[in-house]
Amino acid sequence: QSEQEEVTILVSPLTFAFPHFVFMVEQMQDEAEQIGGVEIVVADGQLSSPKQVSDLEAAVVQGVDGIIVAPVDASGLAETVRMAIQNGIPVVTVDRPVNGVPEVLANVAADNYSGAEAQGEAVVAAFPDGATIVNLQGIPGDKTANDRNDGAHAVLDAAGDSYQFVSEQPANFSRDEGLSVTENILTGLEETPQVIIAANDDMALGAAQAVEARGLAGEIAIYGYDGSVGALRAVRDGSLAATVDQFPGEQGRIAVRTLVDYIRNGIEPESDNILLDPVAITQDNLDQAERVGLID
Amino acid sequence: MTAEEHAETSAALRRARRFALLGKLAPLIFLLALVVIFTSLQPRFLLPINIFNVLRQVSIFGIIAVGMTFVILIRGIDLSVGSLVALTGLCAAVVAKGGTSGGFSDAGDGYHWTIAVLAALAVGTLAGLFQGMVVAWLAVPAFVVTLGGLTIFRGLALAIGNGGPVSGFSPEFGWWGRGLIGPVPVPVIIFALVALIAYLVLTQTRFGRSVYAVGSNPEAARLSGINVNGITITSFGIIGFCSGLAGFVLAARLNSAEAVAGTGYELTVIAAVVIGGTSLYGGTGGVVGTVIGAVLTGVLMNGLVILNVSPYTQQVMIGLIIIAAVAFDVFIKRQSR
Amino acid sequence: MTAEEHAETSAALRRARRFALLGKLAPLIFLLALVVIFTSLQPRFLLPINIFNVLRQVSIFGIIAVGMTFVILIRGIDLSVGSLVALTGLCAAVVAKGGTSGGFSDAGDGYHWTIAVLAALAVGTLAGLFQGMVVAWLAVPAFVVTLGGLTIFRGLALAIGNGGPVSGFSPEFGWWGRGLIGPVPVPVIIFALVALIAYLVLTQTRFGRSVYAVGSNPEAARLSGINVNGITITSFGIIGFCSGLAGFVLAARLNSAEAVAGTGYELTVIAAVVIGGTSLYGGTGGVVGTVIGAVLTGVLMNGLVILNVSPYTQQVMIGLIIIAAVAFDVFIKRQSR
Amino acid sequence: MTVRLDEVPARAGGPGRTSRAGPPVLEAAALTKRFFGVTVLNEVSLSLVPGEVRALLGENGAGKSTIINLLSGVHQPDGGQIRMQGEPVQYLRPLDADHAGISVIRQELSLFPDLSVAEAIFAGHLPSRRFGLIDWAHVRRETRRALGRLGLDVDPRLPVASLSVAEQQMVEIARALTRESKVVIMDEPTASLSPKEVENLGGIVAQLSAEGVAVLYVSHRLDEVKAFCETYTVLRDGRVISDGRAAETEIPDLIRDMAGRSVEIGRGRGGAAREPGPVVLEVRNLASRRRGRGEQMVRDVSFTVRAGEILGLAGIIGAGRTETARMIFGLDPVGDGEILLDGQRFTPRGPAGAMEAGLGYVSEDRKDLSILPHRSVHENFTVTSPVAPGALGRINRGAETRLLASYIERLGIRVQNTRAPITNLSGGNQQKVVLARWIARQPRLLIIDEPTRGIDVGAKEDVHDLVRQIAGEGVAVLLISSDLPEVMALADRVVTLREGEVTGDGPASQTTPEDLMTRMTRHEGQTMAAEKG
Ligand SMILES: Nc1ncnc2c1ncn2[C@@H]1O[C@H](COP(=O)(O)OP(=O)(O)OP(=O)(O)O)[C@@H](O)[C@H]1O
Ligand SMILES: Nc1ncnc2c1ncn2[C@@H]1O[C@H](COP(=O)(O)OP(=O)(O)OP(=O)(O)O)[C@@H](O)[C@H]1O
Ligand SMILES: O[C@@H]1[C@H](O)[C@H](O)CO[C@H]1O
Ligand SMILES: [Mg+2]
Ligand SMILES: [Mg+2]
Repeated sequence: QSEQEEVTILVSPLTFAFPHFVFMVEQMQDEAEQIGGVEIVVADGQLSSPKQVSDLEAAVVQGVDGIIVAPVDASGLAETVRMAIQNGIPVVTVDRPVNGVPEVLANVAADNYSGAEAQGEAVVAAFPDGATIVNLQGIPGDKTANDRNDGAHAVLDAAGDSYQFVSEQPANFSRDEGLSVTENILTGLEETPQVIIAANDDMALGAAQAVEARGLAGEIAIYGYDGSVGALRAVRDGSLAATVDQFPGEQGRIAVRTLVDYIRNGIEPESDNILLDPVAITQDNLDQAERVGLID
Repeated sequence: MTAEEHAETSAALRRARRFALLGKLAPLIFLLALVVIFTSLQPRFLLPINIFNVLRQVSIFGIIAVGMTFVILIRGIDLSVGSLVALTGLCAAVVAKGGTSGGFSDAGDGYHWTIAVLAALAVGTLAGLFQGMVVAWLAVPAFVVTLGGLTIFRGLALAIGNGGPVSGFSPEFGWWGRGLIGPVPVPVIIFALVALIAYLVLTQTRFGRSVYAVGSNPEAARLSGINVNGITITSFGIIGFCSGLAGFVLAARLNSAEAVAGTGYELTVIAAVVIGGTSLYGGTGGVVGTVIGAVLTGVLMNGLVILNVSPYTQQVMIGLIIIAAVAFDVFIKRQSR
Repeated sequence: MTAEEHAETSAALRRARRFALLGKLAPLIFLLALVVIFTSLQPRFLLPINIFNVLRQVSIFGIIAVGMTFVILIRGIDLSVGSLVALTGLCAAVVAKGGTSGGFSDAGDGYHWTIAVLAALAVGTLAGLFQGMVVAWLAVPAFVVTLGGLTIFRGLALAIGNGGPVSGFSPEFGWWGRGLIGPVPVPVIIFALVALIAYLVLTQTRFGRSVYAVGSNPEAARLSGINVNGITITSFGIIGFCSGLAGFVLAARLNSAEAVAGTGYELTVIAAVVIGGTSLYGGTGGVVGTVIGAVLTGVLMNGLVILNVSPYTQQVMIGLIIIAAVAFDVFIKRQSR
Repeated sequence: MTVRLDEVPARAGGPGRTSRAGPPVLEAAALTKRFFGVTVLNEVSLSLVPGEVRALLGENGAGKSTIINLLSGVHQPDGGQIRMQGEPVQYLRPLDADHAGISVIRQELSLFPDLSVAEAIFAGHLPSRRFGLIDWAHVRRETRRALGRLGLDVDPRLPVASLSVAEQQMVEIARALTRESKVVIMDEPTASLSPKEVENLGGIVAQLSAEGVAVLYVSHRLDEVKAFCETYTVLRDGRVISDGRAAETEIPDLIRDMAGRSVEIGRGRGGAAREPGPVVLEVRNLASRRRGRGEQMVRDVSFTVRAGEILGLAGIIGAGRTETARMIFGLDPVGDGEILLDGQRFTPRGPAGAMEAGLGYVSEDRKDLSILPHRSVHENFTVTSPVAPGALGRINRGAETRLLASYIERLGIRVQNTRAPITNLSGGNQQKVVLARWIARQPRLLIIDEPTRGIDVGAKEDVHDLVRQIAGEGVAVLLISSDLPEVMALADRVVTLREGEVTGDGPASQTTPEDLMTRMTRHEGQTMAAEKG
């Protein structure tokens, strides 16, 4: 296939309701423009695997040249992804893999589990003598939520008995619930906890509101996850202790490049599992964050 | 009655019949219009592969929509179906795998897939019957009972699967979701069968007729000797059964079951039933409409993606078209009165 | 009528009244029971700070629940409230910031907060009126129209905010969500005021009584010369207004507005109204019950977290308690008939 | 029950009144209405001058309610014109007719079950003061006045749903009385009222007339028409057949105009030829449960019904007849006493159980308790399963259709299409379908509560014949009727109830309507002691 050939790629993220994916797709579109001759078609997964399955199937019918998907359900999308590949359409997964389809061209991701480990390590670094911890979890049953919960537990449980989870409640990745659940938890606890870890930035920012409203600002260290613009600013200003950046923009750019290279030139990526190292971003390494330029 | 009057009457009768038929056909007309528009904008829409795609996608919530038709006909509603799909899917998965291991190894130490199906159907039916009893005996509105069910079953699903997915079933299990009979996907055949049986039950049996009577006027139905509580409980049992079946087929299709499956199904399913012309006030409508409504919903989602409509616009259009479909139905029915 | 007979009748009436009062009090009794149980398990539950917590958390969906009471009283329903909260919150935010920049700089280049409030209220009210018109004039069931609205408004919210949050408002803006008057959070005061006004409107004005008449028997209302369409459209306008107000207060409280805000509110809000004793079949109930229902829902969520009940169990318990609350209400009302 | 005599003018309405002159307040000019192309009204003209009381007569389905629907903006005419005070008007909605000064008491009750009596009376017309706040004092005062005028003794604060059908009918009437109307239209207001209330209503009609209000009065009770109305219009098949002065026209002539043939009324009499069989139903000291309202509607009722016997149960509003029937049929729990069926103690397990035991019950409340709205005439007929289904509950449509056809024939039901919704039928024809569904089950004991409510004179005879016929076949019939002539014409024996207690029981042939009335209504001091027990 020739260098100049027009390429159409379907991009199907989990949902556009999370800024994480909005940013990722923007970066993909930018990358596509830089490469030239690449059209990005966007579908919104709306957090529903049937919706995403139907989007992918429609794209196959439409005859796109390649697919980039961030699967809502790692196993749920497997069958459809396999079907697309059988129809000669290469697929790259981003953010997280699909299960059990080795034919996928590549998975470009930053492992949620290891990102949460980084979050836990940041806690251990800041509180070497142990800490009382509140854990705000994502949507119960959601894979991302599970992985982040497991990763954080792996590190903090291993760090010794001095690290105590005093309360663990889901706040469904929502700022609103992050705020009210934190309020409720703080009331229920006899003693103010030292640390709040949250499975995403929205919940962390909600928790920060609750902490501030309680007049506890500065007394509780709050750890977010995502490296969102709001969270980075909060880290800079001190209301969050850290957030975890898993470089969604870079993931998106790599995914587009990998896919276009393969479609145009038949170049296979060196590895079919391209993992970016998630990094805990604190005030000290704020400049490493991908979206640091956006926080004015 | 004079001959002239007689002629007038029977002409009028024919006219009334024609109108009534038109009223019944409204959702179908709307569906065809949608198909024509989509096809003219993008001919690939009508490719056989796409048609089977749409039907396969439709089949799972279509199965539930058939059950929902019974419940809505008796003036009920069931908001718990999405959660029940997750719960029953997990039950089937756990039985088939012999545990909650998420491993993708096809050979589980679990039970035969037939036992898994039975588990899903039994749990679904029991859950439905249970909700029906609370509705019938305690007179708690169905909306509330099944809103409770929505939360309860999701909680149970999380507890069973311990939050994670249970994946990787035997090929026989998977066949129910991914197999083909000739060119036709198995779930589509299941959906068609379920719809056919429901159609016969609703139109040809005393039970079906009682469902309409209860929905039309529960007090009058009771006074006429119909066991209103029995009909209510059975209807909820039916939707529970359908949810269990859908939960199993979905797990088979996705080769995985998890607690977050089916989130938000309730509204899609209810929309399909209502678009198909079944009244939320009970007593009118039926399965034929529901099938059309379900296909219409599927066509809508598929078509907008095929047409490459931008995601935000898509949501706005889906909302508008759903309203338009029902408005069209209402308009035609009004004309034919 | 003899004096003796008269005495007999009024004794009967007094008895009927007492029963009716008990019927009205059922949700309150249930709420108090819940509070007693939670407090006995965890005394911190009754701390003033926690009480204000609960009230503050309740206030936002409570404001919407007050509007929902009108719509349910006329046999309607509004599923679009959650999306409308997101949309109106974003409108207020964009106006206040003068754009969609996520910048947390307090001094925006946008308009004064008063304009932002007006924007949220106007958009909410217009959206509500629009839905009301479709319900009234095109006779499309409210369930369908607002299900469409749910999708449409969410799509618009995504489009406006371009997916990202719009954050960081002036302190005056923020005061509406985070401020205190004495020890009482501002949102609680807003909620109380909204509820009070709604109470007066529903019980003391012609419009309010017409709302009950329409819900009790729309056909009879039409025949009695009540402008049923007008009442319907106005009621939807009211819930639109309330959603707009809630959207604004939520944005102020979170110091941020985003397109995912309010997801799933519709069911929580409807649950609050129904738990408070307003019938989904229209015509009976009222704002006092709704306030109790909203507080009950808030107490439930707060209490289970304070007791550190595990998440899965929590879901099961919430479902069961909601059903129990309504079952209790139904039971008491039956006894008192 | 209180009758405020001061409110009822001394001058009786109807016959002998001077003829009225002056321009009409309301005119229907050549109104035509079609449904699905069937002409239901064909160039119907009638007019009302202020103070005129005009009867609108016709068989079931003649088009009476349809005219009213046109005059009150419920439907739009397909031809012709409506004029108010000489000006053509076009109502788009009932609201417009209401504003023009037309009040309507509908044939089917259209009240607000959840509202209080006072609010139901004022619905849509609540008076308001400043800030749109309601003037409750005014509402209470006017409600008391209106209820007083009607002699209705219910607390205005009670919810409408707790009233009996007859009481609700009175509330419906009260609603029209509180308006400043130029025209009051009454569509069968007395169909479920007993003589006492009918008499009160007569006074009210006369009073309205004296105040210059024009009244259009629809009724199938022709004696009433003769007593209340000055003029009449007869419709048949949607055409005006005759009109004239009520005083100058004899009832048989009216009937002939309505039916297009002469109808013999009062053909048969009670138990003339029949020999009653064994006791089928015996009720001993039956009492109902107390309701929240505190009253016990049935306190002590005993009677028997034999096979082949028609037992009439007479009483005024609130006597407890319907409540008694509901307990027997298993619709309401029994408070005290016992029910025996063929001498065996019978504990009805809901209507289904009662039906299994061979009981049938035609309710007095057609709209709320009988009709399946939106469902076809066929389904409304088969809802009681008069034809047993086959294996797997499979219905036998052919047999059902044949059975229905035979009843359409037998009862002269006017229906074009048995697949069409029952609500397309006129009120009287709906009632016939309901009767048919029960008779077709061939019960052993049939309870019929106000069986000819809203049925025209000719059809009433058909229904009476049918009831006699089934009694002749050995069915025990318990007839509840507020229409005394009907009780007299049909019943072999009459039991009178008053305030939940039996006040008389004896052969119909040995009693007179006056006797019955006396036993149905209170005599001071007579049973006060008994009530205390
Ligand atoms: N909405 C409708 N659709 C079709 N036909 C109708 C409709 N309403 C009335 N009709 C028909 O119009 C005719 C006249 O009905 P209408 O109700 O005016 O009779 P009526 O004189 O009031 O009879 P009744 O004494 O039984 O109340 C009947 O044949 C009836 O079936
Ligand atoms: N659902 C109800 N709740 C409370 N009271 C009721 C209810 N239904 C009827 N009643 C009351 O019961 C009393 C007896 O009513 P019932 O219907 O048995 O009388 P009836 O003799 O049949 O007279 P009619 O039917 O002509 O009013 C009436 O005073 C009525 O108000
Ligand atoms: O990475 C994303 C974001 O963290 C979002 O907040 C939740 O879903 C995850 O997949
Ligand atoms: Mg009529
Ligand atoms: Mg009665």
